[in-house]
Amino acid sequence: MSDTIQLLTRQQVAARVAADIPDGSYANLGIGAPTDVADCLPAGVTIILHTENGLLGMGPKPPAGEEDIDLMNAGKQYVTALPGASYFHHADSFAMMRGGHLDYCVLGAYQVSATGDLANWHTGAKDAIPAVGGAMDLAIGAKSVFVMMDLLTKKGVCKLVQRCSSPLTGVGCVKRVYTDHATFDITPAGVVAYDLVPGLTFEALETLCGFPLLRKS
Amino acid sequence: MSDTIQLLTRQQVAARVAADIPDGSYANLGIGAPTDVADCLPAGVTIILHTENGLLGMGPKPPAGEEDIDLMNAGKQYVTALPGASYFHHADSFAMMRGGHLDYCVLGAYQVSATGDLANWHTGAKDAIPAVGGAMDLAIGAKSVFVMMDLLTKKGVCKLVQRCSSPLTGVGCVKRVYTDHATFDITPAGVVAYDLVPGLTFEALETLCGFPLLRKS
Amino acid sequence: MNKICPSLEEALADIPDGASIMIGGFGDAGVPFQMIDALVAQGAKDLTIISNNAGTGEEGIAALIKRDRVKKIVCSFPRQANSKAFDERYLSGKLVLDLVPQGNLAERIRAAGVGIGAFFTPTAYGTLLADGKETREIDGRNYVLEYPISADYAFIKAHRGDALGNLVYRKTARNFGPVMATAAKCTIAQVSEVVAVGDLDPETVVTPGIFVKRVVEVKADGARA
Amino acid sequence: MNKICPSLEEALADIPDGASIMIGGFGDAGVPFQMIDALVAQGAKDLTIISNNAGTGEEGIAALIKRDRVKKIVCSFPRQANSKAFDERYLSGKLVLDLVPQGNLAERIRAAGVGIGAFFTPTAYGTLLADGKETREIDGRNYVLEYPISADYAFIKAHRGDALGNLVYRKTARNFGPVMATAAKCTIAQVSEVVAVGDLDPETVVTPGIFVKRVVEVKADGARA
Repeated sequence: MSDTIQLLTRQQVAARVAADIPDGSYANLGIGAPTDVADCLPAGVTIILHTENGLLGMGPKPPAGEEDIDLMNAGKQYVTALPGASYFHHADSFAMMRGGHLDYCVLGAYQVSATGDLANWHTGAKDAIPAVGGAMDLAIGAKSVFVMMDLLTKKGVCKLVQRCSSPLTGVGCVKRVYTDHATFDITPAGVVAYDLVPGLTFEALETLCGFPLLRKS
Repeated sequence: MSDTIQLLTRQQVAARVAADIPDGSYANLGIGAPTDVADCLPAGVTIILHTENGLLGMGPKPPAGEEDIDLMNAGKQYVTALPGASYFHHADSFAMMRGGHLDYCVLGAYQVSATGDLANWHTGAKDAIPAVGGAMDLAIGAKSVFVMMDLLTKKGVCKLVQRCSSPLTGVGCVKRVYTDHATFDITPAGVVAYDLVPGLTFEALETLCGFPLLRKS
Repeated sequence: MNKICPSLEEALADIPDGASIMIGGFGDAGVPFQMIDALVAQGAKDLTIISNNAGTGEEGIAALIKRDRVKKIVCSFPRQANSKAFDERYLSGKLVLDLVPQGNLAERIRAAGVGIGAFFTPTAYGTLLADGKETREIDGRNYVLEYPISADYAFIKAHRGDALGNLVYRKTARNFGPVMATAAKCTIAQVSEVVAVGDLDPETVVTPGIFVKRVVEVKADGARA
Repeated sequence: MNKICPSLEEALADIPDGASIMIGGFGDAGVPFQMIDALVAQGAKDLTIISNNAGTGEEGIAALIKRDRVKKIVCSFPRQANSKAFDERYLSGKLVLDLVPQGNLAERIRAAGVGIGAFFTPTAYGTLLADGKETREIDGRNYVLEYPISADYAFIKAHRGDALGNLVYRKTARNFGPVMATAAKCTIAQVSEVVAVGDLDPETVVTPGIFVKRVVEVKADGARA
């Protein structure tokens, strides 16, 4: 059935995330796909971006030839600093996150559980070289943690699960999951699915997930 | 017998303390008498003074008319900042102290015990209004904590004691006590007395203290 | 995004009775006197004040205490030459004092701002001020477990600020401002000068705007600089 | 007081085998590459390295690892596109990895610098990286107890420095420098420019000189800024 419906592109998912971040928010956009969210922020709104390597007020990438080795984001890409920006050291930077001062953070994920557990740092493979970076700090830090991911792996396995099989990054920390199939809110009552792509039925989505979902009231 | 000997003045005690702080040290001079130590530092040596309200590189008091309400020391006296100074907030300032980065701090005391306990924040009187300030942080913070005090109260009671009767500021934290009668090192073996003022015998000093002292070897 | 408030009155309008308020300053340096005056006029009572001192003379925190607006004060050094308003109410039991060593005060406020649940500090071990508190020996040294101190509001005085809430301070008036700014639900900064966004060098901003909700310009006067 | 060292060689001469060394930097920003090159030349081995990354390519920490000078690395993100030197030795068991979440790494280093014995952090609760660690619920939130990380040496890169050891940094190259400077017995700073004492504005000094033992000027080159 997935063959007959048009899934959202990564840019379309990013645009959905961007639309849900209100004017005046402070946000951290994780490494990878979430970075696209920045490009989708509507004109005229002020969303102040934090990058955990020590910059609040991060701007877009610089024009070619104007890259500065001392000015990069957490993904180690060259960025710029907007007017009103500030630099600070790592403990102060993570204080912003861990102290609950960021309104939003947007992360990728291997798996998210129905209770908001996040797995995004370690595949669980025995011979994998582990690397965690700031993932565990981001997971517990922002007021609202959004995940942005494809609903299915390339092999067709659902990444929204009842219980994560991959090692956890954080427990019960995810609030909302944006996917190419639909958006999901993690609530105390269960997982609420909405914004399904045209042609995808609620029942078909529930079958893909393999556990009961709730309709948006 | 105390009548027949010439006790050190507060300035002479301060000069003794100053002579023991080596060139290149970082020091915090507490409120009150220890402040005099700054005036006794020999010319040509660099002792960098810390004041816990957020300044490293504190200089002398400003000329009359040049006082700045935003530039004071922990005793709330106007001071200056020397070339090479830096300002920082309270948590960073106390980090300097509590993290063991200051080489010396010099404090006044109500009592010091033979094991280096310090009492200098609370007389113990029931109706006293307590105030502690940075005393407890200073007591445990510097690499070497020096006390500067008169050996006897105005009523003639010795302030160097076997066990403090006043509430403690810190446990086992004092390394050396400079007084108007003599200097005392607090060591694991006991209290070593030296630099007795002329005319004061070791035995007389021991009688004043009321507990056994050690001679400097 | 514009955090500039046109007046102290407006900036303080929503402070309810029973609020907890951090107030910056050490001695007179960095005390937001005009903001405290505005709080006196605003009328909120049953306040918990967290500050280094408890006010002297008739000004600042002393003015609040004198009008019996304060039910509890958390501070390191209430007793001063001229702390009469505090002294009277403390001795008569009308005002509760929570006395905290100055370094613990700064570090506990920071802990609230950075999301630390509790920490082991060497300060006050073995003293009256650690009575009844959990202690632990770690690597041969004794520590006391201390918890974060947060507040509903923080009143801080800075030198310059912009519409995004970025702040820089002046000399030793910096003191508690930057840590308090991180530890309150609503931080209000009184600044001597509002500058345009972009005018503060990003390398020298001390309090990034994320920690500040409202900025009010109060021009420096002679006496209170 | 003059902390300026004429050469990296001299600044690093006393580093013994078995030393623990913090190395600043995040990505390439703030990495004291020339100081690491000098350490490679100096020859110390059995080192414990504390840094955010484990080096990439042939440079920096990767150069140390490639020569088998490192016995243990404490970091948050060793695996990278080109972290071959680390990967090989980690997988063969020749190199011990202590993986620490980045925020815990920064805060544990700070704790060492400020004399905190241990602290409760929310990060990593319920994950593999908290396995076997003490936990506690405080005010309804779960925390893990973490201990300070200190070192014998810290290698940091700053923008400008003076003979008293005062430092300012440049943009996101600041990263771990200021916290590492506080947590090592001997902090050595590589600065792009030595300036006269008094030339740095006291309001903008990021690392006060008390935390720095040696300063070496290494002029910025094109590739490594």
